[in-house]
Amino acid sequence: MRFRRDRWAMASLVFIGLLVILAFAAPLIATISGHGPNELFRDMTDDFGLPKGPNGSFWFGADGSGRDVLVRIAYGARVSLIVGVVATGVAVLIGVTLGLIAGYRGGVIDTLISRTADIVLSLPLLLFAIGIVTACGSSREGCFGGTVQPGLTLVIIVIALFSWPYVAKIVRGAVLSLREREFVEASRSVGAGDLTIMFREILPNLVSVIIVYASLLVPQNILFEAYLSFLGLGVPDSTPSWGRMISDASDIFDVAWWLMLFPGIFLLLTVLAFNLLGDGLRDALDPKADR
Amino acid sequence: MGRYIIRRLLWTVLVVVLVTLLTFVIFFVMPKGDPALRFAGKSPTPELIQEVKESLGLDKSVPEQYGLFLERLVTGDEYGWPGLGKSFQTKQAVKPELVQRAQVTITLIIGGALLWLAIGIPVGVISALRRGSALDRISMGTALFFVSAPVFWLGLLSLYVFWKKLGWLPGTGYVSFGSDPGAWFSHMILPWMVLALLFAAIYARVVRGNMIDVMTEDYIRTARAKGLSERRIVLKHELRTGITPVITLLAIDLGVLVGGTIVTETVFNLQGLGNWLLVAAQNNDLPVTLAVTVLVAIAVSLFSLIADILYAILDPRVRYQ
Amino acid sequence: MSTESPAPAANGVEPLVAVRNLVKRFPITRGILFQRQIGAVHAVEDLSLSIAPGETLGLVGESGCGKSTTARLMARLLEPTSGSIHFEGEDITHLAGRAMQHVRRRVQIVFQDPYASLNPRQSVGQIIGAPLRIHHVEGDRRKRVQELMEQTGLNPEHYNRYPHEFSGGQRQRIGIARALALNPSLIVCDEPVSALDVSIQAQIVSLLTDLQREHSLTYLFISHDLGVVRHVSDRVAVMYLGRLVELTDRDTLYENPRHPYTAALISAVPHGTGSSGRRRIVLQGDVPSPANPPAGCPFHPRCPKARIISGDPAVVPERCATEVPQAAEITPGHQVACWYPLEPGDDLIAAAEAMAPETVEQAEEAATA
Amino acid sequence: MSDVLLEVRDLRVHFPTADGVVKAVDGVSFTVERGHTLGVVGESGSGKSITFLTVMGLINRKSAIVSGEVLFEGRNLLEATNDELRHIRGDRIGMIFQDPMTSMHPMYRVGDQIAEAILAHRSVSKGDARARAVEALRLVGIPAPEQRARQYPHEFSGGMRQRAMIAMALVLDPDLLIADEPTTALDVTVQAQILEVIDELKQRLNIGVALISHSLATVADVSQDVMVMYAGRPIEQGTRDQVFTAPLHPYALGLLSSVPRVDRRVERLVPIEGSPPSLIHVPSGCAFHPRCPYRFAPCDTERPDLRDRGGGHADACHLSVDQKAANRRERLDMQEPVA
Repeated sequence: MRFRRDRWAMASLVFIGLLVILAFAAPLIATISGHGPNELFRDMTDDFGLPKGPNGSFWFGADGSGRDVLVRIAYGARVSLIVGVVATGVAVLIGVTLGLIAGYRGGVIDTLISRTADIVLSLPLLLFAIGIVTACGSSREGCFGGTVQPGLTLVIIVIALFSWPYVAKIVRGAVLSLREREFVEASRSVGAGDLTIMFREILPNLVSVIIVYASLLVPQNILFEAYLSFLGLGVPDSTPSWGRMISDASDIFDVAWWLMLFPGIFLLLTVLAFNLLGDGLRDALDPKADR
Repeated sequence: MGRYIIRRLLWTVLVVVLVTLLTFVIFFVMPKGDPALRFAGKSPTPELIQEVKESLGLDKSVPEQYGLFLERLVTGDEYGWPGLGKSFQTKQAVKPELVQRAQVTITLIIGGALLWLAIGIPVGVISALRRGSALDRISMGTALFFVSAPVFWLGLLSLYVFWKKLGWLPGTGYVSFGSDPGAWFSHMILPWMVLALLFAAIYARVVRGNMIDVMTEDYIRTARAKGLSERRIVLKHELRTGITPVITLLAIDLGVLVGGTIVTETVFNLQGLGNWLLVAAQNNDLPVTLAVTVLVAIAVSLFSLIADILYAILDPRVRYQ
Repeated sequence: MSTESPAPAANGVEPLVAVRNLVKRFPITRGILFQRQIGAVHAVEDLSLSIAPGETLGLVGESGCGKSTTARLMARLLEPTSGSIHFEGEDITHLAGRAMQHVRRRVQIVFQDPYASLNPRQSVGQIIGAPLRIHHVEGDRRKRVQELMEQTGLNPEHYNRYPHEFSGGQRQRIGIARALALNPSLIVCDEPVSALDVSIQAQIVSLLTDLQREHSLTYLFISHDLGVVRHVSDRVAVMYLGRLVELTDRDTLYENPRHPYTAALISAVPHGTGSSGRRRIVLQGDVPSPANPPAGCPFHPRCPKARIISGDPAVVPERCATEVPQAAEITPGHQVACWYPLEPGDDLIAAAEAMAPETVEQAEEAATA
Repeated sequence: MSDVLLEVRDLRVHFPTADGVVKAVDGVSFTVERGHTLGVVGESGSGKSITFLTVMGLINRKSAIVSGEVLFEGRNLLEATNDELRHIRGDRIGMIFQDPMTSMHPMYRVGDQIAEAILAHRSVSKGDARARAVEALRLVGIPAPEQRARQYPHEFSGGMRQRAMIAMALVLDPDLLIADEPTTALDVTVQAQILEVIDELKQRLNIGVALISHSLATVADVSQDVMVMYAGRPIEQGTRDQVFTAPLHPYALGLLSSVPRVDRRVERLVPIEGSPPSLIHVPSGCAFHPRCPYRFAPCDTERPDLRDRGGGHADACHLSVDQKAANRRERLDMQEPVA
């Protein structure tokens, strides 16, 4: 109920809702405008190959190849949302499982999981992301015997691989304190087994923590994808992505400001909205974090 | 304490070994195709490929190569100690270029860090003290903005405004301090600012949260009951506990940033470690990638050790454990 | 020394539960990657006692005396380091699996903190019904839970409410209902009223005594509140730094304590009579850390009786400082672990006043070095 | 000079919140005299702590509506500026708190924290302040005070820390010591030490003490005057002997007959039914009436005022004095000690 009173969080929710609609409606926008996402429009570039700015039919102008920026932004929303949500989902799944086991079991398993998480967190993540993406993306077959193909899946896997430790550490910490609570002892004293305690007693108490951190991880992962795409390591060029579009703009941004401005604003607002949502959820679900 | 430091250094060694092993796996085992092919020119003959393989040490098995790499790292090679080999791409020794590029990156990080501390801590403290005020809401809103804004986009935007439109700044690239201090500064100011704004935003949020937690501590009530002035309570009692955790945060960030300013360096065309790494990784230039990775792993571990020692000095509760 | 057989319960009845030479040490570990043990918290040391069916054994002591650990060992929530626990004649010390499940039905525990002991994400019905579910109890579970709620003074209509909708006292009733669900014979009450408001404590104490009568329950009643323990217990055991120091029937313990620590503890409790000028035995120093307990008798650094024996407020008899006294019967049914139990005429008040804090500290340092 | 150090008149502290106004303190009057200990008893939420935090000016003035008078040596502290209050705190009035574990700054040496209090009020050198801090530690019975002053709070045991807190509160010879549940977090044997130290220093320094506690017995042992609070109001006031031997208010009587005692055992405790009320929805009339076994017609509508029943023994209850005496006898019959 505190959440309902949080005007910024509610506004963010509305924005995210509109964004989802935009992502779903991308083909519709392409149909209505008559501009496919990868369709090149000769008349939108000048004799020097520079794109033309916004006009009546190209509201956000065109990019260096003469493609419609608006349509590509709508398709780009799909990439950002899919990567943000799916990668976070995978990371949360891994993180919660490992965090729960580490915190509940303790001992060697805990040391192993915690130290692995520490190492992953201290790795320069972009570096390894670059390594994996180039390794798996340098040929058509991908890597691991072709199971991992370059493209969206690879990006999601890489991001999930580097963001689970945040979740695992937080869940582990929460489990450590929950484990000491008397209701866990009470459950054990009536004969409950480890699985019952982990899933019936502890896990329900983690739900709000998980929701809050998942909602804060989504914007981080959206940004992560944008960074990868900006460095030319994300999704292939044929799939429109906001980071990639800004990267394309970086050579000609002084003459084609729209190319940099519009994808950037969408990226910024999306990340901002998820961050506001996360802050709002934290305030609502965790009364102690009243700040 | 001494034993503790030794144990931590051993841990660092372990981390470096693990990280390099991971790097080897990622760059050698995972990709399909022969890396030697890339360096054998446009029309590779089997003989040429074999020659390239031998010259790069790629004719040996991967475990052997890794063993050799570790051995050279410890004992040194023809370019001195530590043995980092030569670049596949340029055939030049890695070490001198590593040193040169590290200077650029370190300049970027230190300047940025000074800026973000100078902005982030005061903003966090003042926001906490004036909690709920317009000032607090504006600064936290701004902080959220900079946390959310992609660094490369902010970088391009600032270049567009200050370089292209206003013409206040001379453009991108790195000028060494020795050759022209003024140009050095004017080339670095934007990268510093852009890097600092993101971290200043994070730090302001953290400091504010810490301070608000501290304010409700019993010992702050005690300080008030003693009749201390508000000024003293804030400066001596709240700030001490509110800021101490920032040390850990800073150390971790500084360590990770040694290899993590890739995006900033790319936007501002700075020939630092990140930029080098990006190119090397894309070109399968393994010695360069490994050298940077080793440096980053060491930096991360050492900085976190320094943080823990500093923390123990600042917080007596930790010291006596 | 009573190490061969469990201490007999009152009146020589076959005890419901008997612990013998129970020891629990918690390792203190340190390390970055590999943990190694650098010490141990001596939570419970060589504890032997037994409880007769239908009896309430009170267990008192200050922080770090091991009373809560004892509760958890008895309820088999902790694995003892050594020693044995017999329940209804069966050795349950290392029982596991199906056999342990059977014991779980018979031994229940009521916890101290009515806020932490109920899962905030479960309804009252789920909480009280959990033992029934886990043990696959046949029949109408909801009806049984509502019956239990009624017995413990809760409104059965609140079946679907969550813990946060109840006051502290009501929450403690929920905890008691849960403990009763499987018709246990032994209930371990671990500080069941300490966290409650003063006016609520009597409600819960009365509920527990009423339930004991109705269900012929046996209690191990743990508390640091000597008044409550005196009210509910048949016999009382006093612990200090993990060891049993005195055990006897209630009235003897309170009116004629023989261990100097027991005497000081009872004397330290405010009587609330409103009469002024009552002098009490004020011990110097704090309870030492159970991670580094003093050698010899754990109480000797603070013990005024030891100074009476030595005749010097700064000196402790050799035996107290080096040898651990075992709990032994000095009169039938009265166990004391002390080399020099109190005798009539011992003026502990004066002896304690004569002790300087410095000498206590020095004695402790010497004993823990 | 009068012996009255602190006089509080009709103090009210209300906190407006989103859920309603929390009437934490709702009409409290009392005095603390030099050389006397006033014991304030009440359960959690009775307003006892808030009352004294308000006296010290330690509640957030922005979030509370405060009315009444707090006269300290004739001055109304509620009208004092923050700066004036600051000079009184620590210097004229010392205060100690419930949890000595969290009440000292973990990162500063104990001696320095005491010296800091001196330096805040006196223009002396740091060295002098440190020396006085050591003396204060000695005064409260801490062995080897020179070494102890250089240690950090976590190196102290609980009892030592509370002694150090007392040293800090008394180092500037204040006239009044406010002790807010000073022994609640401590072991029984250590509680006795702390109460002893407070009592001894009270006599030696001739100060007034306000001792706040939820424990009747603690208050009974060391106080001369007693105030029992319930739902933000005093419901009984008098000397220790008056309140403990002849309690007037049903709540006080209920507390006395429901708390098990260590010096004798009774066959049956008579619990008070129900729970303490929420301060947002305080029951109409007498706040205790829903739990009161003796309630009658006016109790749920008219709020009884605190009235003197003779000899300064006052209570807030509609029952007649005779009726109360009868209730008391009835209770005591039930409470015959068992041999």
